[in-house]
Amino acid sequence: MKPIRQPVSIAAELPALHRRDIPGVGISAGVPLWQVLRANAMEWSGSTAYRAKLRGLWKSWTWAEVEREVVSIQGMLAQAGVRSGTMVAIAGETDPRLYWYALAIQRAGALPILVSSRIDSSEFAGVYAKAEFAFFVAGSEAQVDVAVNARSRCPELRLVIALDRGLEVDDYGGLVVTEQDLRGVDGARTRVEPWIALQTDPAVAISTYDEAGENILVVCSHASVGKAAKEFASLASMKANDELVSFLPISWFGDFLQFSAALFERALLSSVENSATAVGDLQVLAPDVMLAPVSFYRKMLSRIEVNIHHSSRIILWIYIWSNSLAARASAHSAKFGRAGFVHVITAQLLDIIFRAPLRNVIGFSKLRSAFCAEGILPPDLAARFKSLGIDISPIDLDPRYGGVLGSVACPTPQSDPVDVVIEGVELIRNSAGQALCRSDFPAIGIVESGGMIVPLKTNAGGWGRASIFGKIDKTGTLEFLEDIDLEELEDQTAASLRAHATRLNSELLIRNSIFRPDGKGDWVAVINPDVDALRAISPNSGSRYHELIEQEEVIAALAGIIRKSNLASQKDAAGISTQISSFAWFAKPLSAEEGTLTRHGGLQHKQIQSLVPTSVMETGSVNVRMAQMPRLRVA
Amino acid sequence: MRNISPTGADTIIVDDVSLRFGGVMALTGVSVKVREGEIFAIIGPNGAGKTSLLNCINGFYRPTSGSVALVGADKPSISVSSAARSGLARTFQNLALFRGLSTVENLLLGRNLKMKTNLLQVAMFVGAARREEIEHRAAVEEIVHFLQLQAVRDEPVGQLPYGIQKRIEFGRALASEPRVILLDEPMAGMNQHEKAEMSGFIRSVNDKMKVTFVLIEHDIGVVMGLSDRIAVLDHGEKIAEGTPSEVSANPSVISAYLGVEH
Amino acid sequence: MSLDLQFFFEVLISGLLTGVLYSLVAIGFVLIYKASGVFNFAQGAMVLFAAMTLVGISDLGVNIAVSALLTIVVMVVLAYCVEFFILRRIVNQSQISLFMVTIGLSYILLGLGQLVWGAEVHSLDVGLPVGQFVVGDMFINQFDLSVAAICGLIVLALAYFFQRTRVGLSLRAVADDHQAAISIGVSIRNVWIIVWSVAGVVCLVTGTVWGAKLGVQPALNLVALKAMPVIVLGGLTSIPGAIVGGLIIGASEKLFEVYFGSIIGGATESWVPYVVAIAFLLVRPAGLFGTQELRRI
Amino acid sequence: MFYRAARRLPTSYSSQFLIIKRPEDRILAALAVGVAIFLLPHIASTYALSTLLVPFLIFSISAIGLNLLMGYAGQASLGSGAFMAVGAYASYKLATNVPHIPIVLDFFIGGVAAAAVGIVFGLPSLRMRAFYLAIATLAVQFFIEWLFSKVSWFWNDHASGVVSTPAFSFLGVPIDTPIKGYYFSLAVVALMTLLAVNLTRSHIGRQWMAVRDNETAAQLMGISITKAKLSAFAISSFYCGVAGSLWAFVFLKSLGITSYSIDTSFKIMFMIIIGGIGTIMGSFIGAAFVLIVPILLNMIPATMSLPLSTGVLACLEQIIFGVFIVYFVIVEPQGIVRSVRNLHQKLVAWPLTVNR
Repeated sequence: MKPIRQPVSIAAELPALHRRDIPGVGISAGVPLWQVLRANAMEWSGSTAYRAKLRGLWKSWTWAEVEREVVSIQGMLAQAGVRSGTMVAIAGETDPRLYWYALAIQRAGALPILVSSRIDSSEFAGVYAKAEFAFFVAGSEAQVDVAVNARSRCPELRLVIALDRGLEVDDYGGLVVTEQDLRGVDGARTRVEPWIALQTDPAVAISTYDEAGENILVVCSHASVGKAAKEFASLASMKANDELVSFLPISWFGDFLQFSAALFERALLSSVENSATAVGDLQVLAPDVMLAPVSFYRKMLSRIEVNIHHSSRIILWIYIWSNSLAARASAHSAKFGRAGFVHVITAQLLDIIFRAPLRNVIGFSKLRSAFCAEGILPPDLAARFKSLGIDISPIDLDPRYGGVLGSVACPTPQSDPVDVVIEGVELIRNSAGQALCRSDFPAIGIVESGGMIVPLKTNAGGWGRASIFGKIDKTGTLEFLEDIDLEELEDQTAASLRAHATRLNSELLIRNSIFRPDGKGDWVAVINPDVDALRAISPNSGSRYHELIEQEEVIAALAGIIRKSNLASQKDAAGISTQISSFAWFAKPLSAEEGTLTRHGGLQHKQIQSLVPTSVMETGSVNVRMAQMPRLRVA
Repeated sequence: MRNISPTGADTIIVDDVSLRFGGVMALTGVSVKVREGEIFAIIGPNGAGKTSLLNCINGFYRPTSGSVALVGADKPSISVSSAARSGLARTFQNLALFRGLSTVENLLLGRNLKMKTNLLQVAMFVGAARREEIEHRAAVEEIVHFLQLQAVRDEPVGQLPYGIQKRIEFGRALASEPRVILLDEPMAGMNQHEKAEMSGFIRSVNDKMKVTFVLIEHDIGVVMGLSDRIAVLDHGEKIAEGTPSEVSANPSVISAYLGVEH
Repeated sequence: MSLDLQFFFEVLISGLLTGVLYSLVAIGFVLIYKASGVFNFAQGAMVLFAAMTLVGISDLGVNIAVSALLTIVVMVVLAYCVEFFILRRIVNQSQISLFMVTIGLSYILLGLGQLVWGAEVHSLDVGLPVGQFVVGDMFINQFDLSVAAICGLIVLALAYFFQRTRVGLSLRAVADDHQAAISIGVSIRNVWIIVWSVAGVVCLVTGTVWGAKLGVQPALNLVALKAMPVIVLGGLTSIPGAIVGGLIIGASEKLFEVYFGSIIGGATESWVPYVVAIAFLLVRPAGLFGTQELRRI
Repeated sequence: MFYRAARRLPTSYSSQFLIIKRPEDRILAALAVGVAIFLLPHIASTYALSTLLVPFLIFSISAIGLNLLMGYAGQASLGSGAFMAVGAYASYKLATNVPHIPIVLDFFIGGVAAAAVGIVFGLPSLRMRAFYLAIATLAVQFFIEWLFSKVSWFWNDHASGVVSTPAFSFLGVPIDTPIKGYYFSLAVVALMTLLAVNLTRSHIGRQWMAVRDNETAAQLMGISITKAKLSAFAISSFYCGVAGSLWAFVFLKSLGITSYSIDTSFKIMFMIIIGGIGTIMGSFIGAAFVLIVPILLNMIPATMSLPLSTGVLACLEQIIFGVFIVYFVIVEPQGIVRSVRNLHQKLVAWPLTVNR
């Protein structure tokens, strides 16, 4: 950690914080988030900053309240022993308080470590081994349990602060305290002076995964967080008083950046109750900007699609007509740099008679998701929703998180790729002509983009979008990829996967199948099996679907098919051969009505049964779950 | 599987209970002691009289001979509702939910015994009645939150998926803040994932709220993992009792099962 | 034999014979309930409807036998309509809503009957003997006796129908267990039609007898309402129950009227049967011959 | 498009207690009430007031009563008419023999008397189910009819069975004209509706519904079946009783058992079946429906100049009601209210379809 400096009053530099007179600049990126919060609190104390649904009721907080809250949390934490330089881990979902804790911790000069809410105790121990935090803020009981189970492996862990204990009572020998307990402590409200940080000081550490699925810790400076946030805000074209929705696990990088972006743009951030209620809550919340994993976003969109298509004929007609019209309008404007007069008028009319009610219903006024890629959506769908005023920005797709940060559109590749300067990242060519990149702090783009194609930003010509394509792994080695034709690469993979699909789907047992990256370069085949066919091969033909898919015979059969397909792929590999490392199936059989499965067909992790690695199949011993069962059986 | 069986005092004492339907002996001389704060499982082949035993415990059936005592109850639970008053909750093999009512209403009915306002106050629906309603609603929301039922909060339970209904029924039992919960096949017809979830709920309620559980379950894997002690019934007689390991080692148990395996 | 004892017996016997009339209606109820599980509130209306149709047709100058045949045809058509418009649409609904439907049905029938044949009272003479003859020193109404005989005949006929004929057998199968019956390929809809037709015929006979006794008029419907206590008393599913129930009700209402009714203002027949029935039900919730289905938890 | 779901965020549990949840509906309701208070009495002819509006109000009370019993507590009853009679005669006896006590109290006591009778005749419901119970309530109907036609004490031993009710005044205002009668019954309806709504959304209403849906489970919740059923009977009868008194005092201005016959009972049952079983709103819709249809029927010959005798019309009416009952029980068991609700949902979801 950086050496301790004396805290100074920030009253002096506050005016400098918001330079609203300069349009599009606002608060400079280097300012710590808590100062941004304070600035907002001073200027727009009255307006609502956060909304969250707790126990079925919507609570909302103004900027001023949040500021006060953060200060008191800092006091509370100080009482509990959080000093500058202390590391405090945070895990949880959908609760704005988690963010406030992060701010309070920064305000205390300590470092918040954002941990995935779905972390298990061993991973928890892993994070601990990296950071040795003494405090852990647990969003819900689940995370408390994780910490309690891992306590033996975390000797320095002093205190678990539980925000929501549900029905819990046990405090595990003083390890776990609730917020209320801490507030109870005398002088918890004593105001502690804030800690003034430099731009390059570490602002936040985020526990995430590299391309190999290994848990890694990403540390970002105030500057980089600020820049990324602003960048993100512009990407999602976020404005002041926009309404955002967040229900993602806090540790997800995009989530934290969304939060900081909202802070910088002073947009209103709402959290839905949980992922199950998300769709319903969204309809009520009517957000302007939604940030979601692609799978969820697609679910929303396609659901609207389906809805519209099943609603009355007239509406469908207006809908289609309006879309085509809007499309023509955009084409027109693309051609002449301005929308045609007639188009504008009609578009307005349509907006009144058709889209306005649509908004009221779905709550989409100008809903955008920065994390939804055109390529990922079914193209017609993407087009339709563009015309609905929902513009969708391209982005890389990570199988686990459904999207990563830092994908800024890069229209004009720069002529000379070598003299690239990244904020805090230095690039040099070594003798082997390979470019090495050194960074004094791991920048977001670099770590998040592990193993992926990322456009790097240069500051040539200020915020010019000039960029080069390079591949940077987390050791910081950069190799250039201008000579690779990305489309070509994409096509070959796709072709090979299509071949897999045709092979698998031709089998009697498999209705249809889709493929998604397993994050290790290979693919997971998600299978929609033909239940009757399964029954035919299963020993007990009476068994129900969820019993069927756990029977050794069935699994073995499916695994066999896939192994065949893998071999075939190796043999006739024109260019790239894709391998299926493991397969999964839907928790319930998909009927035809539930839509044909495209490669990206609406599919969520929780819909999938636990993965069965094909390798296991080869060794004959099947289905670990059964192996655990005691010998004695029930009639 | 956990073998730390709590050394709590006996809560439910089933003493030499026999139950006869006409000519059929459903139970013959069954004696069971359930300890405070343990998870006690009753297993056995179909028609072994498991459910009958449960029905005797919470007063649906009156034993032909023998006695059932709930320790600490103001009076011996002779009737279902008096059993409920003395802190006994129950779920059923084939759900007994109020199908026409929403999830929240079902849970609120779980707290019915705690609602004290009388007809007149209620008719006015101001002051006490209102406050009471709100307070219990809040309590119910805790359970909704705990069991992750937010998505179906206001749905009529009749149409909900089976797994969810099971969970709601469990929640309803929980809502009455009971000392003992009797679960009749809480995981019947669930897939592995749902089963894991359910046993998670049961375990944490048992750990954290110190509620005693008596449960019937067919999935031996689950039973072994979940319960502190197990009683095995066969043809209405108790053929074994003890920790999971003891029971699964017991030869008579195995024979009983193999005898009826198909 | 002392006078008042003799009087008692006269009352008793006349009561029993009225009871036989109730039983006639009740038998129709039981048939329908056994076969289609419908508690047919419209039974009374069917009786009235049949009677009115009969009278109406014969008033057109048609021979009584022919018009009886025509009426039977009408009742069969009715049965078909009931099956088509109601029964096949209300599978697995709660019993009470089935009951509601039959109330609606009874309204339709009453309205229809009066619309077609008019609401005024028709006298109906089917040549049943009138006058009384003397047994010992008691007067017994010949008409009632002949009614009793008819009732007996009907029961015999039904018994034959159910025991001997194929339809009857399949019907009993349905009555015992719908699913089983369907699975062995009994067409449940046909069975429904047949049963409702048979019930219709029984209604015709009942209606004729009632009509001959009281004249054909809407009031018959109310009298027929008494068949309801009769069957709940006898226990819904058993024809003997219907008969015994009828006798009990008939006797008790007459005796009560004669011995107590006069004291408390008379005309107690309107409610005594119900009270008797309830009294029985409180003791035996499934009625006399009914079987108590036990609740499984 | 008038209804919207967006930006409606519940912020307190008491917001769940709103009787009318949607603001749009609240506006509609306010309008309706406004019309009922200020407009209707003045535009409606005296004839319409006295033959349509007042009966509508009174019958909706008894319909609510029956709905509480049948719709919420699930106990079938064919004796509503009888309970109305009890109420009417009780308040008649009181009003005539103890003339000084305020009329409202008379009506209240009438209701209480009916409730008492209701409890007594509700006892069979503890042993009997479904139509067994229905039969038992028929017994009530016939017994009460007989009682009030035979025992002349109830109508102060007048020569004829039909007696005129004493004129009465409320808060010093004599309720003599149809308009006053209308306002009076409107007030009563408003009050009793409010009470009914409160009951149904409280834990007592929930207990009733629990007994209706699953008695075993209800016992398990510690609900005393006896108490639940009897309280349902009592309150239902109370409503019917009050309605009965109003019927005699405000509408007929006379009292005779014939107007509380079994047909009345059936009429009330039709109201809730057609309007919507298990909803207060349904009681009103049903009442309006059942009262308006005959009037429309009677208009037919006049308007279309068809030579239809009143007798024919009566038959037609019977048939039509029969058809309606069959239709609603089979096709729309939830009654008209259900359709209205669907419409609402459609409006909210416009231009999309209602999901689920």
